[in-house]
Amino acid sequence: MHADERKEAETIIRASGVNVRKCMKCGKCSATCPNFDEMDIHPHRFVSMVEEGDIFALMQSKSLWRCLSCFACVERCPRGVEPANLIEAVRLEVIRPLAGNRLRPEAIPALLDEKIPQQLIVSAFRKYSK
Amino acid sequence: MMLKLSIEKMGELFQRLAEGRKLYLPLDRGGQVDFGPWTPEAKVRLDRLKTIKSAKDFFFPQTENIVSFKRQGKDISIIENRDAEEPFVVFGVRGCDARSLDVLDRVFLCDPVDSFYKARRENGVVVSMACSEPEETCFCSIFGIDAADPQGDVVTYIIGDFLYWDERTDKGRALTETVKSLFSDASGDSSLVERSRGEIRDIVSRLPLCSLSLEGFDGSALKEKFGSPLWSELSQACVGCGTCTYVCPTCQCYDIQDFDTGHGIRRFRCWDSCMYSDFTLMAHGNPRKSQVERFRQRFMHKLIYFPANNDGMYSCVGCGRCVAKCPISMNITKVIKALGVEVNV
Amino acid sequence: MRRVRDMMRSRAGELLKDGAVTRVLGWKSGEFYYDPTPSFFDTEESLDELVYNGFSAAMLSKYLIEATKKEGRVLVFLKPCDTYSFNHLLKEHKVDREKTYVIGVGCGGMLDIEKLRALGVKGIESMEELGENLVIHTLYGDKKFARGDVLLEKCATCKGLEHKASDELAVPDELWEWETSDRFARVSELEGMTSGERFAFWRGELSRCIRCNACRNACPVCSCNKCVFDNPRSGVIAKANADTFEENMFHIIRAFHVAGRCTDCGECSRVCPQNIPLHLLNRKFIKDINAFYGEYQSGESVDGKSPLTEFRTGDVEPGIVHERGGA
Amino acid sequence: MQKIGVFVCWCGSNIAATVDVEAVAQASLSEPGVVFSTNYQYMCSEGGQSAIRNAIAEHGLTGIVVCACSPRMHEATFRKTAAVAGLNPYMVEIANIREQCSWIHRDKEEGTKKAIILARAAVAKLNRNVPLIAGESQVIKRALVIGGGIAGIQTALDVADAGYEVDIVEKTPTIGGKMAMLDKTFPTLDCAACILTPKMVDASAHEKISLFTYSEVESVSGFVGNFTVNIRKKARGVNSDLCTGCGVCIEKCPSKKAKSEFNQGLCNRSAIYIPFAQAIPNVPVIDRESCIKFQTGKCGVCEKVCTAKAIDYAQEDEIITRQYGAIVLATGFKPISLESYDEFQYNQCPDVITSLEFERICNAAGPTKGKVLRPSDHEPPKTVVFVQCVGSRATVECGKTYCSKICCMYTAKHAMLLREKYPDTEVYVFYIDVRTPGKSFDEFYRRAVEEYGVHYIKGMVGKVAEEDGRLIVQGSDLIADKQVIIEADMVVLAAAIEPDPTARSLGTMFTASMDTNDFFTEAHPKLRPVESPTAGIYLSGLCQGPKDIPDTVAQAGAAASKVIGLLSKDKLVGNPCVAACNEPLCNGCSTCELVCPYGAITYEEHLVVDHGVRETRRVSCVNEAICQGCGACTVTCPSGAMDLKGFTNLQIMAEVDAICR
Amino acid sequence: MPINEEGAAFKPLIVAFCCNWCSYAGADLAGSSRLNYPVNVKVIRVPCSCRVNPLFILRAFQRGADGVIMCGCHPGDCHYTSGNYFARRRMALLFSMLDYLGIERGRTRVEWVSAAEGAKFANTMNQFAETISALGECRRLEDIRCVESEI
Repeated sequence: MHADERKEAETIIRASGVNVRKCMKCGKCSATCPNFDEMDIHPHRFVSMVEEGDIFALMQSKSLWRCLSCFACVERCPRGVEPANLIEAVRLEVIRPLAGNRLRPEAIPALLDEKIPQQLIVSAFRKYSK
Repeated sequence: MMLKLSIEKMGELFQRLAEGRKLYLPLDRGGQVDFGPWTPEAKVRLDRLKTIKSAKDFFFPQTENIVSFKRQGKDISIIENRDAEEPFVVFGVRGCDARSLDVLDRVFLCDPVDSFYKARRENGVVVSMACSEPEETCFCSIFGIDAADPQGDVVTYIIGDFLYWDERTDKGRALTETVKSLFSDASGDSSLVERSRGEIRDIVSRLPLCSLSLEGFDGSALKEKFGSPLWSELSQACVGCGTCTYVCPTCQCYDIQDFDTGHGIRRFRCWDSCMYSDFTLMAHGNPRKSQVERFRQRFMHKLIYFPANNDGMYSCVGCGRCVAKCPISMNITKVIKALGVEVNV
Repeated sequence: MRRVRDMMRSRAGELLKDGAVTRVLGWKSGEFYYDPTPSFFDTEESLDELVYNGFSAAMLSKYLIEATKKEGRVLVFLKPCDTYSFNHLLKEHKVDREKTYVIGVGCGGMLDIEKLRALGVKGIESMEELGENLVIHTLYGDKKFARGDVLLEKCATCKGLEHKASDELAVPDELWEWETSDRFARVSELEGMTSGERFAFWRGELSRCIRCNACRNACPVCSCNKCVFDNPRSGVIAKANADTFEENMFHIIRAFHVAGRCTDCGECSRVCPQNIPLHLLNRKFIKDINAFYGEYQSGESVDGKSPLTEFRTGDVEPGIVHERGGA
Repeated sequence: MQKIGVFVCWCGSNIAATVDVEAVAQASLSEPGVVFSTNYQYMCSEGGQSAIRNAIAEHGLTGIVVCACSPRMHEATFRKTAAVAGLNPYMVEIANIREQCSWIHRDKEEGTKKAIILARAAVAKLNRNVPLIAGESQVIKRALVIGGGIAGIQTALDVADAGYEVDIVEKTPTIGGKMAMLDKTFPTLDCAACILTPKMVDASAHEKISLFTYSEVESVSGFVGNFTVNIRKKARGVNSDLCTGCGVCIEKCPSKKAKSEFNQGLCNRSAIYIPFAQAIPNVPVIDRESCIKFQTGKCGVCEKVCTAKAIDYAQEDEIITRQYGAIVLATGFKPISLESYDEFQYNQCPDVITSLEFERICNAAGPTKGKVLRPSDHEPPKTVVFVQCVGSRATVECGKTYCSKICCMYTAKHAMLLREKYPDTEVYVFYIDVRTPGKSFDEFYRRAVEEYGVHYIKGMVGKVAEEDGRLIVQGSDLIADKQVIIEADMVVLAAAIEPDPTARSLGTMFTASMDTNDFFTEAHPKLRPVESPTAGIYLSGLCQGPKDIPDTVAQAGAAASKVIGLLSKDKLVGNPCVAACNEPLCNGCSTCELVCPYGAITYEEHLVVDHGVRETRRVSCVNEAICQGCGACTVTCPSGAMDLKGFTNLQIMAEVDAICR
Repeated sequence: MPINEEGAAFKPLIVAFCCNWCSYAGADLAGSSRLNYPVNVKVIRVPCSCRVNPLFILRAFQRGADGVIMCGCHPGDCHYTSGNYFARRRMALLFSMLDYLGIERGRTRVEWVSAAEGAKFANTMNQFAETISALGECRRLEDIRCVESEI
């Protein structure tokens, strides 16, 4: 594994607080996922890829932006692994280094509509610097 | 003859006093003031009236070796193991503590003489010091002690920026000889000293506990006091610790114990407290089974038994240490008040 | 505090009058303002002597051991910290709950006469507690202190003002509240020292011990009928500290015997005539227990096992002592 | 003062080569209490032993120290030698100068020095020894088995066949337990009832077995060999002695709305009922909750139709007190509640069922007479999905961390049975792993796949939703890396199993320790798997951990053999090295009780006389028959009231002193 | 290696409390396997590690021990099911307290040694003796009355 990639994996594990080793590979996360078909890499593979340190592929995956952050997988996982938190952490790793990730407060109301779940708003705010 | 010394030169005095003998005086020990051996680094604290423990420790220490036994095979030999005798000075003893030695003398120097105590008494010189700011816990005056003019081999006063030194006994004179060169003559200051004494006595007369009356506390009242129903109420809060006994300058009870060092037996004596449940424990148990009885014993001893056997001398000197240190604030003054009132009624 | 005292007197009077209790355990006024003594009151008239002020620190819980062996019900006034000890005594079957009636009394922090003396107060004639201030009239003039500066150590690091046991409360609204500091701060500070520094610190402290047993006898947890150190057949009897080993021995074993049981009431340090910070030994055990086995404070409740009477299979190994940092 | 003899063994050259045995014997003569010492080539030989016996007689020794090999080797030998010579066997101490001295050191001077110190320590300890007498207690030759499932029945039968009386206490109205509810058994597919019911009959007919059904253990006291148990016989409302089991009452009972417990609530039963046709005893029970007579006072149909006059509405619970030498816990299991598993819609859809419900549906005596029909519309399902590991292997709160062990096999069985009976039914099994260790187990599972065409999908089900009478099952197929949607008619959940909830209170009652999952723990996980740490308490079946029928029966037999071993003794000789409480020192604080792993400590109000002070107070009491002598209590006791005989505080400290001298 | 006043190599006195069922048997196995460990390691047999009272440990230091080690069955293997779990908590707290009082932390140790681990027993004792040798004589927790030259 590339040294940068390993470091990335460590950062993601630390930032997410997820213990990937707890995964017993039952597939409940993928079974639960409401947006499974939209994904190229599925939730259960997310966990094993982070475990294996296969991070760059994840960072480039379509799935990263297809996850709804509904946390169904977190809710259902019998071992308390929390795959969605991993996805969150990977997203942060992708977004943070990008330039122009600044969100002006006055731009926010325009981005909101009534149907956006609160969970999503909070998640979105977390991803942007102030 | 009255001598004086600028207090700035006290360090030199202590240095001189400590030459060829031990000098004990009130020191700062972890924020507490207690007697301890003087060293050039020691922080001397003459400003605090009361040391935690009294000067008794130097004449009757908390533990003291008596003798040792050694076993070799099936043989036992007896080995002298007394602590070495050495001259010492106790400096800064207040009037109450100075008087306490009279009480201890009554106990240890009467027949049979306690040779350990006697040796220390002979080797020790008492340099007392008049009290400058008596505290509310003091009640020495009711025992006829004059805080302004304590007894001792040498009596000292701190007045203004000077230490006044007044030798009183042969021992005191001998000690004075060794330090005389530091002092200057102060015969002319006697009125100053007398005035200072007057100020102290005036404060003493205003102390709350000095109005206590000892009327009725004598041998003739033994049965009446012993049988008083008030003891149970007075003792109910007593936790049975030995604080009062161990800070007391006149308590003199001890236990003798053997310690197996693995190579032999060390026989030593150590203070004991009549407040303890195992005090005077015998095969059949403790003669005083309840805390009421133990509590009563302590105060009956100080206020009735001791004076009855010692020409009216109470074995309390009113130093007030127990008043200040009792965890539950029960003490001899409350006892005197309660039992005395009963007599008056 | 005066409000509390008035509430105490009136409730005690009512309960004595209607026969709900036969005795009242409280504090009786002394010679000076600062020396109230724990005392039993059995008539309404005697309650005139019931006091409650900044010097009513002496804990009453332990007196219930003997008091509840007698006939009748005892009304006892417990400060918040005293209720922990009360619960502990219930847990160890030392006190009969049925024979007690607990009034939880509000506490404005207890004051330290030793601190005042160290600040040069002598010849006390009277005192006044005025809100956050303490005014002392002495033979040598008046002095004024901020209450917060002269609190007992145990109160400066108070565990909280909630009563963990009571049948009713006497807590007025306007009681003075104070800022408390971390009770483990001093322990952490010691932990941060080198082994040699710690040794020197404890030598300095423990060498002052005169073995008066005040710490043990005032301790609500040390309620053995006969202490191992008083028992000639225990093999470890010691009436005096003959040397440094015995100074250590007594305090280590005493702390160990109360480990997991200590309610952190602070009485040991309060009553020590030599002002040895004995609570730092007990708090070390509490701190370790919290770190090793999860938060636990003895006396918070009557039920449940204490950390030394239970275990988990995954507990830390004793090697943790070597592995963790520090010297 | 003791008169001690020290005997130093050469052990040929084993000791003598590295230790100057003569010097050891000489040196120990100067120790306190030692009046005699000698050395001998082989102390354990007849010659050595007779030298010991002679010296005891000649010198009037009160105790002996043997400096020889490890006490684990010959302590018992020398204790016997001492006993023969009239000395109390516990006045013997061994100084281990072989394994812990001569064999680990090369230098003879050093070795000798150490041997002298070890001998000195043994002498120092012996000086504080007192004669100990082992207590004896009677063994009551009757066993109690709690739980009347296959585990309890098997244990009872084995113990009874050995000639000892056995009582079975079963809380439900019939024995048989969970096995009676099963249809077929894996991997042989023989019918559960066919193999179980004969055993049930055997148990009820056995002259040594008494059945207490519809009964529960109320309380227990005593200890190994001598337990006293109060059993609550709940009121049946039917006199068992008079009832002929004709069943007319059941037929005529107008209240038929109660859910059948035996059939997992899938059909109803009458208020007066027997759980199933082969129930033993064949005596009905009145369920007072649903009985019209009990609820309204009117009805009494059963009483009217009973020609045997067996109906007795006034019957009350009865407490029976019996004594037992041994107790077997066989309390079994139950499937976990699936209430918090919303994703499977168990509570919402009647066609989502548990495996145990499925057993009933398959069973010819079940609610559907053996036809597999959907509970909702009684139509045969065309597609059935099985989900494994529901609640097993889960670390989140509602689940169980362990593997329930039996689900893989019974699911394969269910799938196979379904395919066999209804070949046109599609069967899917979602699994995480298929675990088949066991004789013919993997073959059985492979048959389901290969011969019966059951679709095994590696993955889990994430969601079940009802849509137009069908169940939309959304799951993952990890091999294909796909999410699969199956339109099913029925979903069967393999719910985790957990110990029966009554185990917890029994565990407390019997001080039988339990793990965090409420399974009883064994005295040793490998070497004493059917004994509880508490002496006289044995474990049979699932109450100790998940297991299938063969394992359960095997364990039941093992428990029975342990019980027989105990009951075959007339008396139990205890270990005298047990804890003892010095009452005047005891505070009654209960700390010792909390750390005792055997429940040997109780509290009693005693009159304590200490040096003339008399007080009646709570003190701790050690039951010597139960105490095993670990010493946990002695250290937890702050006052030093608790001490351990044979290893007292003073003895151990004397050893420390002697070693460090 | 530290040298004492007489110039002899310092041989630390080590007291080992061993439970009867595992560690004492492990020590026996070390012996029957002829494994060497320092002569000044002296074993005291107790039924279970939970029998080890802190008093015994302090007593050993009082009487001149330089190190004290407690050995018991591995967690989970206690002959009495749970004794070593209690012992583990007690010793963790006691050792932490000794450390807190400034007693060198290397002087106390707990090791789980099974009846089959003769080699582990010997290795443990060798290592422990090395650690104690480096620390030198125990001065901070000794009772001067018990020093041989004293009476």
